[in-house]
Amino acid sequence: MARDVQLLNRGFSPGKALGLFAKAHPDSGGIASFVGKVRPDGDVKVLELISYERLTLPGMETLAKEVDSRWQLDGLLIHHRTGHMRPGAPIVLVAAAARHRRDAFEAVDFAMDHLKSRSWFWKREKRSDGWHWIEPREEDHADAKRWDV
Amino acid sequence: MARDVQLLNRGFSPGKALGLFAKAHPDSGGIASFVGKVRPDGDVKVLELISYERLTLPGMETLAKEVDSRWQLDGLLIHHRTGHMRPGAPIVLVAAAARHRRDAFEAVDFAMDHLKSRSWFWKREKRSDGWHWIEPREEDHADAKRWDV
Amino acid sequence: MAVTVVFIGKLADLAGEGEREVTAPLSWGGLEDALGADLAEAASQDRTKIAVNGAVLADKTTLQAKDGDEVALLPPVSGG
Amino acid sequence: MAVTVVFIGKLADLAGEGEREVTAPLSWGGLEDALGADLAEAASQDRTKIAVNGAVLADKTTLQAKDGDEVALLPPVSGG
Repeated sequence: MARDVQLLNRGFSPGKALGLFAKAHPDSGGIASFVGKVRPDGDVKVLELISYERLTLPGMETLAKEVDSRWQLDGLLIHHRTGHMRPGAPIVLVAAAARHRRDAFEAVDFAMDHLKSRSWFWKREKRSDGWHWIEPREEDHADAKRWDV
Repeated sequence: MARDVQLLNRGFSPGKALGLFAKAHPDSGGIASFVGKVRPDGDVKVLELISYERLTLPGMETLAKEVDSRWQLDGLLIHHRTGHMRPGAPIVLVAAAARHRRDAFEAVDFAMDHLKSRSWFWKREKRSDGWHWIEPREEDHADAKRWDV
Repeated sequence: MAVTVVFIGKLADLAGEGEREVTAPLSWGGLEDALGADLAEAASQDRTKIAVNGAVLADKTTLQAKDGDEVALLPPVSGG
Repeated sequence: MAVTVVFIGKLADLAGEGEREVTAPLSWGGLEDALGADLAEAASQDRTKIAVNGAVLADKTTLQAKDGDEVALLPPVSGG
């Protein structure tokens, strides 16, 4: 299966990446995708995602391999930002092309749950009173646990 | 919630529609989407989807309202083709913008299951030996039943 | 004084046309008579539904269509 | 003869720097000594993990780093 896993340190266009992904998989019956953005919540001016070179991208590649082994896919794309982002900026794009709809959906759902709670990123927000470190939400942990067997 | 429900009798670009949808919902944390295409399976030369004016679009609008009532969304898009389509052509695009990821995923998943098995479309395929009427797959019925309460 | 009967999907194949005008008023029995044996048989199958002006009948034998109404014969949907 | 110790996230705030060279070889006890009280306390917390050259240690007290190795101190991930 074609895997496209990237850790990006600059802004990107999910629409463009998704268009190229669709073109690369003309024979798949369906493409499921998810785009996550910096939520323009209240007081947050900047979100910083910190990665660690020796773990973050290798971890994303391990995740992609696991997704590959769990579902029947034609292609899988995982693009994730690192660095400083403004509210509204895209953080992550996951897309799966598959013959069957359910495989594509579950692959994207699983990859997102994993990325949101178990991937090697550290996060802080700049508010009017300075920087604050962020821990994963309980909800994200619970989402990821759904897949544990 | 902003609902964009369209029955299209000409080819469309899911990437473009998705880009416009994302622009229309800059404040949503995430956008989940699914694009379904005519599968280039074996012998199929043309797929025809037949709609019935008095039921098909009203049915899609009823579906959108139900999705709206079940999940917390900022926006929902359902674009569905009718007419003649070649293998590889997009048939359907569903996208949901939401504050929370799970709402967006489930809304798209539910809408697709409903569209694939319970919407007012009739389908036939042109193969080398002529036209064949298609009934829904058992799998699609089972997918839709998951949501019955 | 006519009701338009619309044939959808494979019922249009069977009818050899997309729609047909029949005399109003139209009951279920009158529809069966107007359709002829093959179409009446197809229409009476459980999985064939009937809509009057876009409203699907829960029990098609209760059909009561009047002048100007559109009666659609709907085979099982195949989905999008 | 040095090991590079990398501080990630809030541990970099605490250290006041992103990395530090310490003398090789480096055991867990040697790391605690090299870090000073506050960082050693943070490093010893259950939720702080340690990776050597990108491999996370199951038990950080088994740390054995040699010249040229990179030892990373990893606070709990916050996810993407």
